[in-house]
Amino acid sequence: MNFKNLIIVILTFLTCLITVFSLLDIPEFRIPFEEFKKIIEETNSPNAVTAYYLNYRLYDTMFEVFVFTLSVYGVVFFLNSVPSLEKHTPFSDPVMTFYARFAFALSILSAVYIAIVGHLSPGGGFVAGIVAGTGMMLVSLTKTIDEIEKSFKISKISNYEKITLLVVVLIVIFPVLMGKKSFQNFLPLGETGKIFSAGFIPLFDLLIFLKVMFGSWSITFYFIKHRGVV
Amino acid sequence: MILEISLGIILILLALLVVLQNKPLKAIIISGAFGASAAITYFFVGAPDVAMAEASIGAVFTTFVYIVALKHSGKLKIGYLNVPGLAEESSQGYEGVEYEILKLFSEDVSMTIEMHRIDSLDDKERLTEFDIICGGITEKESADRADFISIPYLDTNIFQTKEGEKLDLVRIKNMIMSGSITSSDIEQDTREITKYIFLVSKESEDIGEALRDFLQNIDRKKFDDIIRRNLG
Amino acid sequence: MVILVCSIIVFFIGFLGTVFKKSLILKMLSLGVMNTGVITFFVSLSYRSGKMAPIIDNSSNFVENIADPVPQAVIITSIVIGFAILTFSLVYIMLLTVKQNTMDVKKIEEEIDED
Amino acid sequence: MKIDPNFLIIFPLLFSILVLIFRKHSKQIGVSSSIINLSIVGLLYLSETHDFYVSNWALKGVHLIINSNSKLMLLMVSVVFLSVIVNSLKKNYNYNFYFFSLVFLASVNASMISYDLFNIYVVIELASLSAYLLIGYKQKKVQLWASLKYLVLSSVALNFYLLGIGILYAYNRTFDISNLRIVPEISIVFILLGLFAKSGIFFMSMWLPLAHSQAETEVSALLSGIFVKIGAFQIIKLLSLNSFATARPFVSFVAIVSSIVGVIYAFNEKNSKKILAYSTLSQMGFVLSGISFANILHMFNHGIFKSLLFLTVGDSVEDYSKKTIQELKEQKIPLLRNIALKIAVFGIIGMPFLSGFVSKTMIEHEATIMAKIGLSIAAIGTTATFWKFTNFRSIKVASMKVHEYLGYLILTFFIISVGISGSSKMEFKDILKSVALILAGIVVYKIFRPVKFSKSFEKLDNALLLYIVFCVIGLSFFFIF
Repeated sequence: MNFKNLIIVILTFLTCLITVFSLLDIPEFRIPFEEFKKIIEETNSPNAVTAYYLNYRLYDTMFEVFVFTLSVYGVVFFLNSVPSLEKHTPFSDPVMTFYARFAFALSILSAVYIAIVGHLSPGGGFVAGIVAGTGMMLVSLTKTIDEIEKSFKISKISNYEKITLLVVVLIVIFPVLMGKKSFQNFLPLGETGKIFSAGFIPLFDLLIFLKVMFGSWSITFYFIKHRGVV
Repeated sequence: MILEISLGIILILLALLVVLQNKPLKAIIISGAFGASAAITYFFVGAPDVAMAEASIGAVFTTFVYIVALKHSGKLKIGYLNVPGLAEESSQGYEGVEYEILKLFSEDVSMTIEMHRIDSLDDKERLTEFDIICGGITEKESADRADFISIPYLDTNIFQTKEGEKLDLVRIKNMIMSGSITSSDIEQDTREITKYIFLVSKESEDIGEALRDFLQNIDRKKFDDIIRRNLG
Repeated sequence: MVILVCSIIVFFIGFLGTVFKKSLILKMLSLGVMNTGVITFFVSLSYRSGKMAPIIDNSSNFVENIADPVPQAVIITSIVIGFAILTFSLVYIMLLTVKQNTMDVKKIEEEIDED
Repeated sequence: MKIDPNFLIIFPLLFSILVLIFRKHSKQIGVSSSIINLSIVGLLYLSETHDFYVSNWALKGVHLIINSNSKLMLLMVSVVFLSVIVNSLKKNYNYNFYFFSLVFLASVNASMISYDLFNIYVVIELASLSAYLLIGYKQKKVQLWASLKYLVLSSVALNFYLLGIGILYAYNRTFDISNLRIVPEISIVFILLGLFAKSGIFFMSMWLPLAHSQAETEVSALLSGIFVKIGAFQIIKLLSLNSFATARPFVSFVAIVSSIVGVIYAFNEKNSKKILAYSTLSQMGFVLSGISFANILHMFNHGIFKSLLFLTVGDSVEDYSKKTIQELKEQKIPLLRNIALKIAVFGIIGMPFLSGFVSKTMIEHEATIMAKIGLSIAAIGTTATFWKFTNFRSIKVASMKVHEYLGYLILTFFIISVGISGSSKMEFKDILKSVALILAGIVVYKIFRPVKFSKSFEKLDNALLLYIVFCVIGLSFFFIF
């Protein structure tokens, strides 16, 4: 460890110490229960986090969807210039194949569940999409590249992605046509605690789920295609 | 309170482990564990939504993406002198003690190896192209090579033939096996003890460091097994 | 409070990692540690108001100690962004290693300088 | 006509998706969307200030404000974007370029009107992500490295920013900028660190020289013209608040140091695009030296003439594939391009009756004595640096295609019109002063010869180290004063 490194460590330690000490007086607060009641009244989503994520701060979430899309596009665009792997040897163990498929079915089921009850319980579109992506990852360990491409219809996925993205943006500006403000909920709020309630929150959950699922599938596919597994 | 403290300490310890780890694969796996423990922490402090997001990403998907990306973190260019038993090209690829050791090493630092055959150690221009040079090189031979670091890994003996040529144990054995000399051609009394080495080019000094480290910590049983299989 | 302090420490540990690590992959891992530190910080902020998850049942009429949903909601966005950026940066790292044959930052910088 | 300000964001995003769907017509979609963007900004100019929450969610939602400052920035963004897109038509970019740059446009627009700290983080990340993609667009080794270096530096800085706004949230329970009451020093330092790294301040954004000089021509123009303004505009936005007032002297000190050091590096550089990059570091120092309207106007002007410089110089570098300024001088460049280049150069050195003169004079009127001295030194250095660009020889092209020069023309128009309309308010004294500064600059150019400086702090590790040094300096500043 030379002199320069020592200085860095000391400076960082100092900053860390100052930060910690200046944070010791953070005020305590209690959120009044009325505030939660109001959230339920306004959005009909018992999960307050989802209410913020997909309703009050939908504006942020839309940008976030674009961040994810752009990243997937970047992966596809840049990996296409790398020569693809000639041989990709999948695991051919029948037990593994069976369980991978089983796990895939399970992951899709649980993903759909997580997505549609995102406003009632923890979860939501993004987590659901990643879970579905994980399932696909498991299956693709046991298949060759061509099989993956065929069974997940990779060539069509980018079309689905575009459509989902378009739907997201259109839903966001649709209220303008109805004389409301953009980003405003235009669906009926329904009864609290039901799946089809809370306005467009379940719809967005579903759309984000599809978007992230397709995104993670294409990430997995292109990574495996150009780099192979393990 | 105790729960919080223990969760916090686990987080800090795992973060330290990730940061202090120098081997990419291990670091990735530890960071997966770090993500998982972070998710557990979030779950206990009333943030199940964040916990689920962190668990699905930090612990699972990121690890996968990292491992695929890591697969070839670079190439090791290896020049070798063809010496049966140490490093030779065979019908199924390569074999030999040195090859197997380097293979293990490359897996350890997650690089792929690229073998190039060289005929002699004389062409200095060409030798500098490689990261590592192997093929039964002994400490004696490397004494005057300034632009290389030598890393010994195995003891050997040097014998002198009747013609005055000095040869190492494996080469002598190979010659005897192929019948070009007989054991009576060897002068028994000029036995010197020396070591087989890897030559690592000065430009890739850090690879040399890593290799030295690797050889010091290598599993003895595995090492002996490799030698037994290849040299008997 | 404990977790808040721990999160700050984790954050700066991650920062030190990004400065000291030579390999790009290890740098990205340290960046992940740093990001996790920030996430933990936000979660601990929401924890300041209570440790119940901010999900209210139909049946519960009055619950105290509910965690603040805002930091949680925004930090999920940040997790996603972190993941997106990470995936994408790994592609760049792969392309660079194909072209440059190393992940060592210093070596890459030396070779780029020569061009 | 009333117009929903959210169209500023939604239209570019919608068009970016259309680019993906109709890949063959991406150029037409790109041009039409930038024209639509310009007209939306024009319509916004007709109405007064917009101050609203997205979909009326009051304090729970995202606060957006469009005031005169942000209108000026939006105008700059749309003009620069339009001319860059027009300039890109003569080259063979594929649909990906237009997709990335339209998303970039949307996020930049969003960042200019946002008054929500977290929303600013999200849109800056989106803009940065599209910037990484655009920098590495041609997949050259250097571009990949420039982009990756920027990615690491920017992610670290934005993590600091996120920590800073987290601290602000802990005290205020809101991300809304207009509702901040208690602002601890530590959070100011972290937020400034994050924004400085994005806004091209010397010692803080050391990613900039490599990225700006290695990216494609159009991308450099976007980066230098628009992208660095995002961070700078947020800093000015925050510093205008009373709760951030304590940080003003610190920021202007850092900015003036940056303007001087940047110009020294620019003067001693040989690579023509790198000169422009270093001069961006210096000019951003001018921008952040205060928080008045003059600084916003200089940001506007800098966006225009710097992107014009990058377009003209970059096109010449591409045409003759010569990088250094010495090699470029031996070539003859087309007449119209040469004229545009000269106007841009005269603009940046503050020639009277051009835009740079107006804003620089206005900044100097409001600066303190020390700042005045520093900025004058930087102005002299700017002239000395850019005088090299004035003696290019031009060649008359036989068959002139106007549409190739349309991009330059739009930007030139703004340099001249802002210059003339602004100069009418200036006194004769100011004109004399700026002429004197330019003459001094020419003398410096004649006397001094470029020297080679160490660039070791541009290395990734050292640039990261500078972050923590900044933290400590910033904190000690707040403890001392």
